Amino acid sequence: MLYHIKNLKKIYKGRTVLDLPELIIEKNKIYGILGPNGSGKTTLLSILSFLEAPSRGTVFYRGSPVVFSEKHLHALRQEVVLVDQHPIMFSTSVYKNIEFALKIRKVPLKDRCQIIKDVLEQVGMLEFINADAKNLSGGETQRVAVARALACFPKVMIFDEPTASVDKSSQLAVEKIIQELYSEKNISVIMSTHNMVQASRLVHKKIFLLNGHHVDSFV
Amino acid sequence: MLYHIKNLKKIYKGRTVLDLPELIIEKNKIYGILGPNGSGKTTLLSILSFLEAPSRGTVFYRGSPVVFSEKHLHALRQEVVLVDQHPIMFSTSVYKNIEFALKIRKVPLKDRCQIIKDVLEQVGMLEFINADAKNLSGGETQRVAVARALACFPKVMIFDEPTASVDKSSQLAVEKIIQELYSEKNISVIMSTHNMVQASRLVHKKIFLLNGHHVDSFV
Amino acid sequence: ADDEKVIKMSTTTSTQSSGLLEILLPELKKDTGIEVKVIAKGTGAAIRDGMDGNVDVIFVHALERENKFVEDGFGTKRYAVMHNDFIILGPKNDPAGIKGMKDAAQALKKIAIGRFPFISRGDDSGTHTKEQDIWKAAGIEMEKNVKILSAGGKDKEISFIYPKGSEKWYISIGQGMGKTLTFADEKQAYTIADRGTYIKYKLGRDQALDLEIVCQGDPVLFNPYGIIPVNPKKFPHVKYALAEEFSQWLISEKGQKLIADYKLLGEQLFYPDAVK
Amino acid sequence: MDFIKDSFISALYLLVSFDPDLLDIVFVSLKVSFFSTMLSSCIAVPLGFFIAISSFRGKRAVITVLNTMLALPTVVIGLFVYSLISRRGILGVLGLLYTQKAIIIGQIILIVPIITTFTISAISRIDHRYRKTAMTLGAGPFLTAVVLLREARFGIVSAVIGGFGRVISEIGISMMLGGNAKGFTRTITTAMALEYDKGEFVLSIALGMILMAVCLGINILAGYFQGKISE
Amino acid sequence: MDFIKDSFISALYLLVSFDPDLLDIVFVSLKVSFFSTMLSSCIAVPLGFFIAISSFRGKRAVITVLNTMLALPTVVIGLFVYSLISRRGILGVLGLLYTQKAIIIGQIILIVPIITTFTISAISRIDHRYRKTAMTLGAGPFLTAVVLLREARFGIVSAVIGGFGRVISEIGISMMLGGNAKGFTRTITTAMALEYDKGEFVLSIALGMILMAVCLGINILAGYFQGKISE
Ligand SMILES: Nc1ncnc2c1ncn2[C@@H]1O[C@H](COP(=O)(O)OP(=O)(O)OP(=O)(O)O)[C@@H](O)[C@H]1O
Ligand SMILES: Nc1ncnc2c1ncn2[C@@H]1O[C@H](COP(=O)(O)OP(=O)(O)OP(=O)(O)O)[C@@H](O)[C@H]1O
Ligand SMILES: [Mg+2]
Ligand SMILES: [Mg+2]
Repeated sequence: MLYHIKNLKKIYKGRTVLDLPELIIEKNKIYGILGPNGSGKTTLLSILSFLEAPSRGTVFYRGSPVVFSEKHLHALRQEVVLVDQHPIMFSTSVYKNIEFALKIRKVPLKDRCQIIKDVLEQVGMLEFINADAKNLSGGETQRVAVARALACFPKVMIFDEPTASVDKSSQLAVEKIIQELYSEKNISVIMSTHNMVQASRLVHKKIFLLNGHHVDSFV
Repeated sequence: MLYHIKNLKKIYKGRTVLDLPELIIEKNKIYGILGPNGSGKTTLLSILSFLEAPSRGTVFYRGSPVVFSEKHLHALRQEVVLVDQHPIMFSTSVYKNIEFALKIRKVPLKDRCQIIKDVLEQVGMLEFINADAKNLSGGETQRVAVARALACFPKVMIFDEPTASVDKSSQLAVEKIIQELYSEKNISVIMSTHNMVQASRLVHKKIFLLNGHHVDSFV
Repeated sequence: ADDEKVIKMSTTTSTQSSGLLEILLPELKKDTGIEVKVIAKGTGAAIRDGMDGNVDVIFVHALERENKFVEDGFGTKRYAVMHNDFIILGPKNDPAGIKGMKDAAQALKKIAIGRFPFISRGDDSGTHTKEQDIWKAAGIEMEKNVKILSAGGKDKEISFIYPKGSEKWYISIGQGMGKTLTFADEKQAYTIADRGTYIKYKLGRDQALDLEIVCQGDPVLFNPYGIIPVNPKKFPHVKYALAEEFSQWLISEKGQKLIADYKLLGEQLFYPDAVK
Repeated sequence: MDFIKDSFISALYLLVSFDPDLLDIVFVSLKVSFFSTMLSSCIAVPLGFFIAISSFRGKRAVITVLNTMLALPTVVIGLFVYSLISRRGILGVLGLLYTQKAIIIGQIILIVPIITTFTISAISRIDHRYRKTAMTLGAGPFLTAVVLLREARFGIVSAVIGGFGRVISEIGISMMLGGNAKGFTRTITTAMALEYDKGEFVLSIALGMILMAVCLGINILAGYFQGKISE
Repeated sequence: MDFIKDSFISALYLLVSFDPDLLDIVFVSLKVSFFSTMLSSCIAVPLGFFIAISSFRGKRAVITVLNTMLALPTVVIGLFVYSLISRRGILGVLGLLYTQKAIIIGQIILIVPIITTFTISAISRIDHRYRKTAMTLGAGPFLTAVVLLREARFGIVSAVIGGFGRVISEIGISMMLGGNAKGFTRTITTAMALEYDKGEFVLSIALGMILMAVCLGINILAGYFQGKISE
């Protein structure tokens, strides 16, 4: 069991945007989170990637309860990486943006360039390696963000609408990456999407959210 | 003729990202701009909405050449409004964000509330009227941005991937709005999208971009 | 360099500004090897530095307070070094008509009666104290505005003394001599100044002061300077021996001659007091 | 540390005694600083805004000069203004020297560069899409500016508070151009300098504490209103 | 305006004559200001960063106090430090009074609140998603800070330059704690104050001009390196 959520609530200014009595996410699967706008997908993914603390309840990760204090979270965040809905690039080059993740993981200098090239190749952004990351177009940014996450070699990859602004062919490339993560690298994947077709094609399990609640399916 | 573009080029640090010898956009039609990531869609839409100046060439708007200096652009911008790919909300409430457009157009105070409610209703965001605009979810933000643009009563509406992060039902709502703009209010619409199906369903004319060039269609 | 032979002296800004120290100190170094770190500030603050043991010697002009300094055991002995004199200045047209008067008290009296603008330093400096003495000597009724502050159990008295009914014409600015001169010049008012600063401002600048000397020479206007080594019994760390050596040098024949010979823009400023 | 304790007690004592002389200098300080800050902000915020949003040749040079002007010593400003407004200066006939107006003029020169620089840095950090959004909604230059200023409000309020802090704690200009004339241009800081020169350290610090108390009050008020506004 | 012209000529003359006394005070000024600014930045930037990113009870109170401290007059700081390091103070045995170290201590107290406040306002403007992105990529507190500081660099550099401008142009603390002792603690500004006291206005302004020239040079250098870094 990868995650086990119990009685989790997220409340903003009195409004409960997430309310999950129980939710289990298993290892080595591809999960799809589906739900209309504002149903709490992004909120849930933030909690699963340990970036935000729930207002109430407990999250178990690999069997142990997560203590939401900076000190404990740091180790967990090394294993789980989130690709944001509207990813942020640091105001340096594409190369340096990816190198940042490698530096943290103490990848030796000489290996870095090759890894960066590899991941950029996978998302079809190799020619932008020296571009200014701030000036990328919407879809380019999303793709570089995927590449940057790949360079983290995580155990769990979480994608928030990874193909929203991505063109058709890149969408297929990203889907292929997700497939490979799962099948070749044994990485668990959790992704949110509005694209039901994509979900059906790609994921093993679907989680439907509606107004912050877990529902069996939409009508 | 709404726009007539001649020999237009947009160059960033020596790289030509848009190169259009000639392009004509007619009145009272729905145009779809299609193309892979980085093909120049956003760049073109920025120029059409007078937010950025081309590096070279001329843009004719309703027959007269556009002078790209702040003084002249202000009047034009009152007629053309752009909904960004990743829209920005001002850090006030949703209500005030929309009211801003009404204030500029000197809509009397007493009418404002009604208009704001109407446009929010259309995008299904009425219940968020007093929410803090900065805290909206991705799709909610995109929908409020559409509402805010509607409140501008423009002659031309330009949408940059308006349904990228929007859920299925809201996507239909936005598409319906676009239809109505055209058919009931005689507003010209130009939109970019990666969704070929959506384009086929909605638009009258497609413009295909590839590496900044206008092409007849994709292979 | 030779850190052992460096002493600290606090003095009043007027001593420093007069330029006298720039003549004396290099000679001192030549003769004795002593180097003096000069810290110039208001009279009160300079004496205070001695009382706090921050300097080895003080060189000021406030006779009464200097004596008290020695009495209280902060200093070993006061050596009279030199004096200069104060002068009363006024605008060219001299509305009070005191030009040429010798009696300082009478001169001030005329100003008070005519209610002509007068600028007071108002900073409890030697000059200010002198000014108050002369007002008293002139028989002008003084008003005393006293405030009692209790600080740390001790009552503390703050007083502001000024000629009675002088709100309109008596301006107390609480600043140094130079600034007081500038102020008086600007307002074309009367004031009391030391001769050194006046000469500098009158002869040493392109835009000379418009003020002129209206009264001088009254012995009451003399302004004696004293040097006092800080008492090593109070502050064991002070370099008493060097301070004493410096003081002795200053009142030696050589030192006194240098003082007598010092001329600012052709005018003698200081008159030696130790050797006649 | 007796010294600090004594000063504290004296400050309290002065405050509760509502000494009219004291009230007078506090009032002069506040009045002068208030006008300097307001007038400077009226110049500096728009100026900083304009420099931040426009791209023109020599922009970097302008910013470098402004940064340099942050180091303008009060003596230089004092003497410069003095040479203009003294009886012999070209503005001498106005009789400004040794008035509160003179202090205000000098202080404006002092803090316009400060507020301008920090306004530039506050505005530059705002995502350029805010500006574009305002423009596409049809906002003219003025409303666009309002939008950006609102988004940068935290930085701009900081800049203005910084400017205020600078002038109310400033001594050189107030002394040289105001003249520390009792009852006319004596401010808290010039009074402090005077007491210091007299060797009355306790009183000087006590005045300083009163100054800090007044500023604390103002900042609490400002913080309260800022809180109100950002709600 | 002759006065300004004269000063300008004197300044030029002083500069080209390479007067050793002048070089000495310029050197003392630069050295002291440099150390004050560096040490203050080492305290204030992390402090401001920490205050900006954390949310704790009383955060607003801390910011209000910092804003108030922007108005700390140099006389108060001078006297406070004086009371600590004067022979009778608790640190008296160190013999710090009237040394360059004393000036540096006082100046640090002066500008730490300035740099802290402006760092807070620079960091607060950074979109919180930068922080989240760094964290999800596995960055620990230190690297996360580096990311945010880099994104806020323009504001932070402004803050540091502002602090430098403040100390190099500052007179009160240098005078009170340094004592303006020739060859030891005489800085450009205390020399200016001295010349001003002597009535040598032209010389005073000339020194001021030299100060501005030096600062301009430093700012051009800083601007150049900043340009390099942001490339
Ligand atoms: N910081 C916040 N303060 C208040 N409300 C918030 C905040 N963050 C999110 N919300 C609200 O919580 C709800 C859930 O947001 P969330 O971002 O999780 O939605 P989502 O399912 O990702 O939607 P979308 O498909 O639009 O991205 C939304 O209604 C949003 O307005
Ligand atoms: N300010 C800039 N500086 C340099 N290059 C830029 C800048 N803005 C855009 N570009 C480049 O111009 C190209 C076109 O960008 P544009 O945003 O128009 O693409 P797009 O068609 O909208 O793509 P997407 O579908 O990803 O949104 C991209 O390759 C982008 O990297
Ligand atoms: Mg979302
Ligand atoms: Mg785009």
